Amino acid sequence: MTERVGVYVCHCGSNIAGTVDVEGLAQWAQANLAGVTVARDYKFMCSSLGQELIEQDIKEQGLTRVVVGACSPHLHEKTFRKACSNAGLNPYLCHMVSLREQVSWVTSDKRLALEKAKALISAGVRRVQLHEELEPTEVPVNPNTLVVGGGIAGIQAALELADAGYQVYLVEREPSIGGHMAQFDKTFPTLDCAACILTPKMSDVGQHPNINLLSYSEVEEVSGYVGSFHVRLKKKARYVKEADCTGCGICIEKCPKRVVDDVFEAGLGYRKAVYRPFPQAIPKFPVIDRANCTYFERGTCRACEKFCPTNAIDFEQSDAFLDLDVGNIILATGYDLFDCAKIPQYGYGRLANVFTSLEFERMCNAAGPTEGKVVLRDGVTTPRSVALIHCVGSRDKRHHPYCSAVCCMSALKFGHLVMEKTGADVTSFYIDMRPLHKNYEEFYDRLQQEGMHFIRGRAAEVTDAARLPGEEGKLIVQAEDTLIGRQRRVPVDMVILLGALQPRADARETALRFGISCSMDGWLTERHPKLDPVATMTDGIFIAGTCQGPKDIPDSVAQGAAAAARVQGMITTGTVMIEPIVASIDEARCSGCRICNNLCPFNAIDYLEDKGVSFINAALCKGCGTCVAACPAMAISGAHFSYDQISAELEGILYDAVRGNGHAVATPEPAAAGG
Amino acid sequence: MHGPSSDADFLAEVIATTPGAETLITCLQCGTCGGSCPSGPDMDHTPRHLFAMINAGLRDEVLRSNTPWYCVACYYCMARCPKDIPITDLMYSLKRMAVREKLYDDRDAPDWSTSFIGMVDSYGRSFEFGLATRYHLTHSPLKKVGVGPMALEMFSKDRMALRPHRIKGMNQLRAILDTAKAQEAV
Amino acid sequence: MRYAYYPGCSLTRSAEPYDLSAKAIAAPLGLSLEEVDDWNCCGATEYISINKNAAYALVGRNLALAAQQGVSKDLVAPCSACYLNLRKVDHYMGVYPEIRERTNAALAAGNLHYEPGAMQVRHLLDVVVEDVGFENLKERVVRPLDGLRVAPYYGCLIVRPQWNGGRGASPEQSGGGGVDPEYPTHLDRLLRTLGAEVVDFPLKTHCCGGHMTQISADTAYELIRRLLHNASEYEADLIVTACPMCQLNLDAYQSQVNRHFGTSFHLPVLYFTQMIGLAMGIAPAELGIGREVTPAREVLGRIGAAAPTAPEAAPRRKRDDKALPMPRRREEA
Amino acid sequence: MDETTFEPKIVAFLCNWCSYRAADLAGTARMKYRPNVRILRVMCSGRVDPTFVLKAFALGADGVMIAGCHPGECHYLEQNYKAMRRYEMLRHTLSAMGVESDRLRLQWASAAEGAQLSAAINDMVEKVRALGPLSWAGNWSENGHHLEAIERLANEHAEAMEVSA
Repeated sequence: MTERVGVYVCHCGSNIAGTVDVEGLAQWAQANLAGVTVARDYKFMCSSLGQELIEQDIKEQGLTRVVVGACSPHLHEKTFRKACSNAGLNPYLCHMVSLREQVSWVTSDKRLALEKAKALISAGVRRVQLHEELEPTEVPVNPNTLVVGGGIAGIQAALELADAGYQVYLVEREPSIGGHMAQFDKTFPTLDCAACILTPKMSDVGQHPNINLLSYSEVEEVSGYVGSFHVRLKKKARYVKEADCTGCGICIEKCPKRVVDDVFEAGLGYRKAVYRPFPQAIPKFPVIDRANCTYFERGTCRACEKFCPTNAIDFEQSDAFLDLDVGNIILATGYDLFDCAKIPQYGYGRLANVFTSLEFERMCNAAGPTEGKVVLRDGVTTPRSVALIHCVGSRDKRHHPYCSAVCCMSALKFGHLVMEKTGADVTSFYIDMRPLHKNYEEFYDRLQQEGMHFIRGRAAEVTDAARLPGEEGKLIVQAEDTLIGRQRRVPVDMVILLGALQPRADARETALRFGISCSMDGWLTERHPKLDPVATMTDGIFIAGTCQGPKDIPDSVAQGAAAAARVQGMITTGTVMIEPIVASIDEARCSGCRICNNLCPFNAIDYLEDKGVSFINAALCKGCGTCVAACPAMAISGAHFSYDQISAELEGILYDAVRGNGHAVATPEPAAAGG
Repeated sequence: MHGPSSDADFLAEVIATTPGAETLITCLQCGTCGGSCPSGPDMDHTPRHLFAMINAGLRDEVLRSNTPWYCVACYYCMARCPKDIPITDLMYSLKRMAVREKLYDDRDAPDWSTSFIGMVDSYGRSFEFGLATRYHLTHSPLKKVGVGPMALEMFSKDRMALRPHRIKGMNQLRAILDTAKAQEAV
Repeated sequence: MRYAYYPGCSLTRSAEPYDLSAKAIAAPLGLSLEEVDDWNCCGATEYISINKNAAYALVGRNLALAAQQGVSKDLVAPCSACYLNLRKVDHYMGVYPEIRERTNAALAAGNLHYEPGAMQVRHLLDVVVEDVGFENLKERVVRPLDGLRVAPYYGCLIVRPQWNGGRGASPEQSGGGGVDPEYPTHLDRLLRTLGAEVVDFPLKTHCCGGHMTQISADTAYELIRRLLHNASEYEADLIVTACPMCQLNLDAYQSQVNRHFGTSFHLPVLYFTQMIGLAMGIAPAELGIGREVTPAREVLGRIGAAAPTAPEAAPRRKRDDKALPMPRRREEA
Repeated sequence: MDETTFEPKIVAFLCNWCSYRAADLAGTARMKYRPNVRILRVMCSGRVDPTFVLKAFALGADGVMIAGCHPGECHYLEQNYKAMRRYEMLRHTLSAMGVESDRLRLQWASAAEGAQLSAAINDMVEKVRALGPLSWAGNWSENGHHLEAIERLANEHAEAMEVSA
């Protein structure tokens, strides 16, 4: 070994130094590890001074390899690689050892911590000496972007990009964009009308020359990689020719079939079999709901067809498939509302006048089933008293352990609307009031002044079993008022359940389809919880809005814009560096057994009939290394994770192991394994 | 309200004697238990409040509380607790601790339980009539005046036995119970 | 089908009618209930209040005997308190190693041993619903309970806590157990199968007061009053239960409650086994009917008579265009 | 280094996307776990060549853990299934060589499961501690020539891969 290795141990303030004897570790490395030219410890390696230290040594001491013992490579690998290249050293000749996440933060015993740190450093030193210079491949970034989900987050992202002059494909699975926000009446804390602020943005999307709106469509398949993804879309049959439809709505008028609208009206209202979710729908074209259409059921009716002035109805239409090429993808797939019937003690589905928050949003909406009138299930009676129950399915181990973040504010908003529209008495049953953002606490204060009642206690049950005078014919909410430590029964006419925000039922499939990960709950996982909230582990795929976690409209909009900004950065740069961590096949060694061919889920491996060997397409290879491990002839090598590099790391990591037993035996070598 | 009697180990002690009660430290103080409790109105502290007191180490006040003795073991609190706290079992634990340390103001409930156990220990079965007599004669008989007719009804409907049934394996049962009680003592 | 049968103390006398009716319907329904030999008391809610390990050991003996006698893997308890205690100890011995060891150490003193899971503890109601099934039951009905408005009363201990539910419903409903801990429907469906009119009884899983009748009568009376009040609000003719303690409190203390609150409830309380027996045409005497403190004879006379038209239980909804659709209710399993 | 208690040395191969990030999370959350485990990063659990595991044992490791994304959540779609298949094959081969099954562990850990990963590590450390040092040579010689073993391994390895193909 003629490599000159520099070892740098970071104190990370006291994060590492507090547990690991960093000076001792550096000295030990210098004294005991073959190839180490210089070993230093420094307060903050990631600081500019720390980086300069490395650059200086590379130049002055002629270092050919660098090992940095600091935090997780996921945080600062880029930083130190950059420092190396600044000093003219190929960035891939640098290796990071995680002394913080893997040693100091998880170990209490200082002696054992130092032992472990030594092993990891020695592994790094051995490994790095076998590193090869690698050049990331530079690929062009297709300037077109796919935005999945037409809720407020997706709309914001699409508009930001389109206004910046880039082509956007906006995919929405429902007949219209707008998402949950389109269902709402007012928005907290300003109480401006959701439609008034949303519909202009929706029509901008509809008219924007740079936005190709694909509603009633879903992503079927995604392949490729950052800069050039290939996406296959399914455009579900509308049975309405968009080219001919004027959106006059006569078909809807004439359709004889009325069905409960479980999606847009949250089950509180009806729609026709041919429908447009709401008047301001974008696009304006209606959809024929095949499952409920009389013609599709019985082969007769065709009323819509008869009356359509432009013959836009087409019962023969079938699903169409569309192939798109895009450089980046933004996922804004939104959330589902918790199924409140899963908490039977609240009586949803059994007690007529128990409503969900979404039902109530529709009820308050002037365009909703009750024209904005707050009434009981009978559709006519105005409630004189209303109870709001927080945390329905949230902060509950049996359902969702997390706080849904928006319910407290929704409750305050509902309280205001109920009082404004009906003058009814409103009581909120809360565990903790969490009005977290700008002007939210003030809104809470306002509602207190407006006379809304607050009981600190999670509602135990809602019952129609009257027990005391004044309870007959009412719904009784029973809870402990924890501030006085007494049980209370509050008789009301109407109960509104603030159901949890939960991940889309198909969130896992979505994550899998786009090659990103999601949490145990099903929220899509960001690259870094604080410092990289809209990127994902997969380059070129970003997330925005409630698909990443519960959040309100301002946060969703901010994330949509942030994701768009990230994509713009990619586009303006024009190219993207692809990690050179890929596999390649040594034709001389390849026996053409083809075992590897079907192992690759990205079809990066082809078999060259003429040469009788397999070949790996570097552009398609994602570098998992499975084929490398599978090749019986050891003909495939994985860049940066080669057999020799990993073996060396192993030897280093076990430098202090007792080999009395094992060492006597020749360790299995490639040749032997060749068979 | 904290006093000289604050006992830092009380929480740990309560958890240790209750299967699965580690979750007690995650109590949200949401009051679902207190709101669900059928006899909540009769308790001097709601279960939730009691948990806060346990957390504060108010050993004496907690063990003197009538709350556990008013628990009807309906398990509503346990079925609804968003933090999976085994509340009913905690009530049993508090009763046992109170009995061991003779910390209860109203003797009725503890004595009822003790009389019941007396029956089981000597016959292997419970014996309502014996139980009623043993308990009510030694115990606030006045309270029971109203119940007289009911007892008569039960006799007349042949629903109250006058003689206890002793199980065959009484010695076996005793051996088992004695061993178990010895464990408890440890 | 053969079952190990654990009647429990109540059924030997105060709830003998439950035992009689259970045995009376068992044979025709193809159930053979074989009593566990020399079983002992389950400790009710009392033993555990004084001594934990002994309480587990007490129940442990019954489980061990049942396993040893090997009649069947299914151990059936008609009494909800017994059912809970048997199930609880079996469950805790399985989940908590220290409880398993201590309990078996105690059992060893009586040359007994119990492996958690050896017995499957089940409530008689669960056996009838799951193993006999509504279809078979329907075929046995010769005298439908037409015109009888019944309030199905489950009480607490066959539905709670989570690990205690019987089989038959989705885990999500019960948080891991079987039936919904808040709003079960299997007894409702059973009684409907017998031809009775079943009221949507909101307090179906509320507490009857348990042992409070002995300790704090006022507390118990109020809980009993709530149930009687609600059942009569819904114009039920009688209450049907699956638990001796519930039956005792609602039936035997009804007159006390009336005296205490100046009310005049007259709501007979019968066991579901008695209702099945009646529908199967078995003579009331054989079912122990007549031994309830609040007589049921008059009410039972209405069977077959025209059903009284009762007001709709659920809040009324006007059927016009304005009425908003009800959310879809979860299908009854 | 004091010899009073046996401190097993365990090598853990963690995939870059889920389990290595779970380890990061365990760190960020300051979840203390036994320092006996030394982590080695690979891009995917599918990269773990069975010979690495053998080599680790040969070099004196007392246990080896392979950790990856949960089935169905693999960053490379399905490569952790290959890891699973190899693990099955390895266990069988190792037992043929007299290596106790507790010395090799396959652990799924999503990026969100720092707690689960550290719990698994503690659990494995204690199991291996109970087994004592791996007496490889002893078991090895009892089982005849190691080269045979390695050939058998290589062949089964190849077969397993063909099955998967």
